[in-house]
Amino acid sequence: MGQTISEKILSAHAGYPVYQGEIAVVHVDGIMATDTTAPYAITAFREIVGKSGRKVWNPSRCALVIDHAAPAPTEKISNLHVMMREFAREQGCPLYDVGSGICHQIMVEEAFVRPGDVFVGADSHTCTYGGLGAFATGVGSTDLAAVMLTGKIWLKVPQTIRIEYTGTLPKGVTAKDLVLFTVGQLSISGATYQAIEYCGSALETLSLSSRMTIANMSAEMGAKTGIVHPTGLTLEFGLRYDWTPVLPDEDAEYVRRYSFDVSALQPQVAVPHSPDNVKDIREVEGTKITYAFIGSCVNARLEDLQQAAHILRGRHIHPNVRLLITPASKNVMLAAVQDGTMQTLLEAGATMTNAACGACVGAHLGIPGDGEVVISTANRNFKGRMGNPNAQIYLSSAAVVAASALTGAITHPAEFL
Amino acid sequence: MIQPLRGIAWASEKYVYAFDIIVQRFWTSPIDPVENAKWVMAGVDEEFNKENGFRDKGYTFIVAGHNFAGGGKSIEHVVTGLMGAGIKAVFADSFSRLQFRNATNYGLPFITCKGLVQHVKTGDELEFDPSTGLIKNITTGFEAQALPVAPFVAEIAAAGGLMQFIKNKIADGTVHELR
Amino acid sequence: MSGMTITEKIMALRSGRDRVRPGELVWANVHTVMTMDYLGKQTFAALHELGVHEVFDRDRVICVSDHLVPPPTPQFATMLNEWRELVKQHSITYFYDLGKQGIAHQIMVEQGHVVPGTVSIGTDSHANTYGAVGAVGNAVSVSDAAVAMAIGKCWFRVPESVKFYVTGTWQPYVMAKDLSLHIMGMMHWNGHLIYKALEFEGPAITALDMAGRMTLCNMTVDLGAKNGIIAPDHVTQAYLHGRAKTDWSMIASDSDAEYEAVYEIDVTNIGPMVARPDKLDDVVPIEHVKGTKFNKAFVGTCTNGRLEDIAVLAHILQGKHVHPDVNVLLVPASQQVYLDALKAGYITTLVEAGVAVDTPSCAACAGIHTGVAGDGDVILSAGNRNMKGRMGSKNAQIYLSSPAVVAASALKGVIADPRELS
Amino acid sequence: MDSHACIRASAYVYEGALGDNIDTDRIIPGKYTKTLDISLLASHVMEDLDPEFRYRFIPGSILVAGDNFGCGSSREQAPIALKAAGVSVIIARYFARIFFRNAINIGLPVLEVPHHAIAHGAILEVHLREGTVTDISAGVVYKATRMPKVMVDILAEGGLVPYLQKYGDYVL
Repeated sequence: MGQTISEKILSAHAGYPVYQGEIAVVHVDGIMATDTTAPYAITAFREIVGKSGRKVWNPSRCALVIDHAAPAPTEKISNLHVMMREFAREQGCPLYDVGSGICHQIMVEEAFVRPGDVFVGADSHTCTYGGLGAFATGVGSTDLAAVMLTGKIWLKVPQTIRIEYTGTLPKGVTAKDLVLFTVGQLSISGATYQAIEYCGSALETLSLSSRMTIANMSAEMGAKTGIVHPTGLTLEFGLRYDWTPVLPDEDAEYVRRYSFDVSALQPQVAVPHSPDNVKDIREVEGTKITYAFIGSCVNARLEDLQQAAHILRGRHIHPNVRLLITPASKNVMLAAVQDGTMQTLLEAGATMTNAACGACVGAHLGIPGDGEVVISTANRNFKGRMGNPNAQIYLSSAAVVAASALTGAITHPAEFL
Repeated sequence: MIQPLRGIAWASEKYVYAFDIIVQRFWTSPIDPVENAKWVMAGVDEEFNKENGFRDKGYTFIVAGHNFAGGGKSIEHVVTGLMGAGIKAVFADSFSRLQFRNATNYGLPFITCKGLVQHVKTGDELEFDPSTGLIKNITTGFEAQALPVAPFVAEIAAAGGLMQFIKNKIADGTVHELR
Repeated sequence: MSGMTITEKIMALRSGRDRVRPGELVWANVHTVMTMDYLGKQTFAALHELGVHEVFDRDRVICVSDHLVPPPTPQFATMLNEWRELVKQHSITYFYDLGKQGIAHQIMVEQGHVVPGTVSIGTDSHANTYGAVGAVGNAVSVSDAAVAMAIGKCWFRVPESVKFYVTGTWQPYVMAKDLSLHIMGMMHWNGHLIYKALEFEGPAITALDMAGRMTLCNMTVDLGAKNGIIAPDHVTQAYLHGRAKTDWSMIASDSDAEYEAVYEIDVTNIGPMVARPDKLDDVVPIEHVKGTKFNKAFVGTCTNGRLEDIAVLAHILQGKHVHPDVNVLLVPASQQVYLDALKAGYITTLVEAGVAVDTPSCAACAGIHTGVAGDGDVILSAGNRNMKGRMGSKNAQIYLSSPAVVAASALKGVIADPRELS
Repeated sequence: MDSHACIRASAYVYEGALGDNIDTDRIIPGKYTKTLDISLLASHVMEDLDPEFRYRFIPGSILVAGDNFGCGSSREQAPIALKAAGVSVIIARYFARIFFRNAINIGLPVLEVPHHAIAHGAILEVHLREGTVTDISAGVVYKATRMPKVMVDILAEGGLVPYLQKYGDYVL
């Protein structure tokens, strides 16, 4: 019987062939927790271990990342960071401290996760690594504590939805628009408990960064994981290692199939207060904004910053707008400094923060005010998401954010291309 | 014409910190001379550590040493509390800059007079003429000369504070005369 | 009749008098009034309370976002938006909001809003920094600032002047911060410099660049002084050229001016200095604390977040990596400093060396956000204050030093002497 | 927890648009999650969705919601906050994946009942092992979606921590 990518990867990690609907215990290749989830995971881990002296199953495969509130905005959070540093030292786990960047970007950049891996992260956007062809899924803190101890996780092998994209993305239309469109089509619960396979000719030329953007928002459809077919995948971020693509069998069984032609796709915008509230940009153009944000694990890589810089070059943002940029990682920041992108952005009136989750999670570093309207490259616009329930958040690509920052209203980037 | 002031002094050479003049639990209370006076100086000396403990002594002057009301606290309760307790002038070797500004902005003269504290004991009767700066210790006969107090300080006190003082000046068109 | 010190001259000049005496209260014309994000709304509210709805000069009221950017809470964010509306309503010409922001004192000097011979006030204690260009800079309360915004005047007590005559040659890697800390140790915090005007003079001062002069004047407030001042010279002239927003002229103390005290310091004998935790004036030569372990390092603030400070950091960390047990945070003092550091290649060098670079702002120095200290943190900071709880937890320890010491120590993971770098 | 026991309590129901897609940001806003103090979590639970929740919800009651309960982030603080606020069981038509796992892992019983007409205030009797919900007020018995055995076992032990303390590893 044919297998989907998820079934193939999970079979390889279970030690025997598994199929959708089965419960399996699989070995994991790596795990990760952040400063939001690690403190609970550490507490649970210590509780399970008790005085037994058991350690993390493989410290070198267990990463801790300080990214959700970095640098610490309060004393309490600073104390949680202290706790993480102590645990990392005690167990010998790698710790990515303040300034390293967003966990998902780091996991890929540091080759902590590779194509074909099973990866478990205590963050819902762990599915980002599906852009690399890994089976990666988000779990909670206690689940992660159990994996820390055992190196294994129990999973229900998911059914898979296959989404095929044909045609070529028009100029100024990005992977973010493609995935926002998809979230709009499938809805916020359209893939609950299921895996998504993204494939088709339109994706084959996409960069790893763009593939990560697509896989990332699988979480917004409730999916367990989302994997982009590795056809045409080229490593990025200076990564160099050998890998074997895992592709589905021709007779693999899919629960649903979709096919979209992206040739006429317009930039997409998710309007408040749900990521599946997606509209064609023409329907929301002119909506006044005062705060523009480029950041988060979905769209803060070099190509996003370059997209923005391309639009902002030689121009200055609207006087009523604040444009905040939070690069996805230290390396992204460095690359943007070295190729002049950063200078262009700063000269256009943008403000740069250190590499972190920043304003996306609403812990600090750019909370909107009451009644404020935000255009953001992030992946969620739930009420209160950026820390203020009285703000309106619109989601889009970096190109749309940059164009909107110039005019003070939601704007089609074509005007500036 | 500003009349000379006469009254009894409380004197101490030791450091008098702002956070002892108004102890921490009263920092957040509203600015109100009567309220602020109830526990003023409570942290400076045990004998003042009861309701109206300092006010009921009936002192008119404070004579202090170095860095009166120092310690880095800018709370205005220090000045309003002292005024509410009947203090009309404070003499010291030096003052905290923050509290000097607060005092002047409420119209309480803070007068720099080096070494005066060595010639005044608590309970001595003093006379002070703000327009000449002359300080007399009636009890001992000692005299010291300080700078006269700028007349606008009394005007601020009469107006009830800097803001009203400036409002009055704007209203009567004399604000440009301030120098 | 004796002459006047530079501070007395400025006070006399700006209050329309021939001369002033220390201790006297005068109303002086202010050149600029600065207010920042977290007190801005309050200051405008106080202005309105005076019944005034127009500032005395919209080119001379400077508004800066520095303490609360990017906003860490919805309450602050909302307050900032309300403030933005007020700034707009008053047609303030110079509004350094997010995008053009920086620490207010850096902005005031760097953007030429303070010039020699004038008096400028701000609603933050480190306004003393303006003395670096030969101006009297002073911190005032919200109501004082509101009054000045209304009528262009503020009252001052003319301070007694104290002179520091500094001679000798600066040792390599010894910075103005070390001199500041040395004076702190010598005179003590809230010691006999309370309310004084501190005048810095002498060949070792002339040798300082503007960044060093700003550091020196900045920290005079921490000595309890009213202001710190350095008479304008060729360095000042060169710095202000193309930068000063208004005309200005040279001014200096009279040769027969009277000082309450004159201290002579030979900088040749001063090495890197460190203030130990909790007490600003517990200052020791670096030899006493060498080898002390710490886990966080911070370079930034209105004391040491300038391009020259970042250059020293970059020079020492060039091609190397910070110690794995240490997290190093750099917060440039302004957006302009960030851009200049970027163009000079320092940002690349530092990020490669493992330094986290965050948004120009006051950051964790004020303990509000961006790097707040946790329990047990030991921090080596190039900032200006190390009192218990200053950066967050009361159970954290803060050592203060120059950026050069921070850089050398960041490499070693323990407090280290930059002069010993091979 | 004795998984053979039944829980009897009244229903606290979110219906219609308010009851569907209740995301973790609305259960506990991200700004409150950076703490290990669970009483603090409990005091902010549901505050953006239902500011009255903390006053009106009677501890011990059963929370009943619609589709896709707990979508959004992986924060375990969401079920922890609900449990700390006194929620004894959550019934939804279906749950978001990570929330479902998290709830079981911390020992908060969750049941998926795809079709039901439970009214606010109805007295319910929940049998976890059998996977049934009896609406005593209406006199109707609903069957919950069957859970994998491993989940029932984890719940039976009161959560993943006690489960692993007991077994040391997953037992299928």
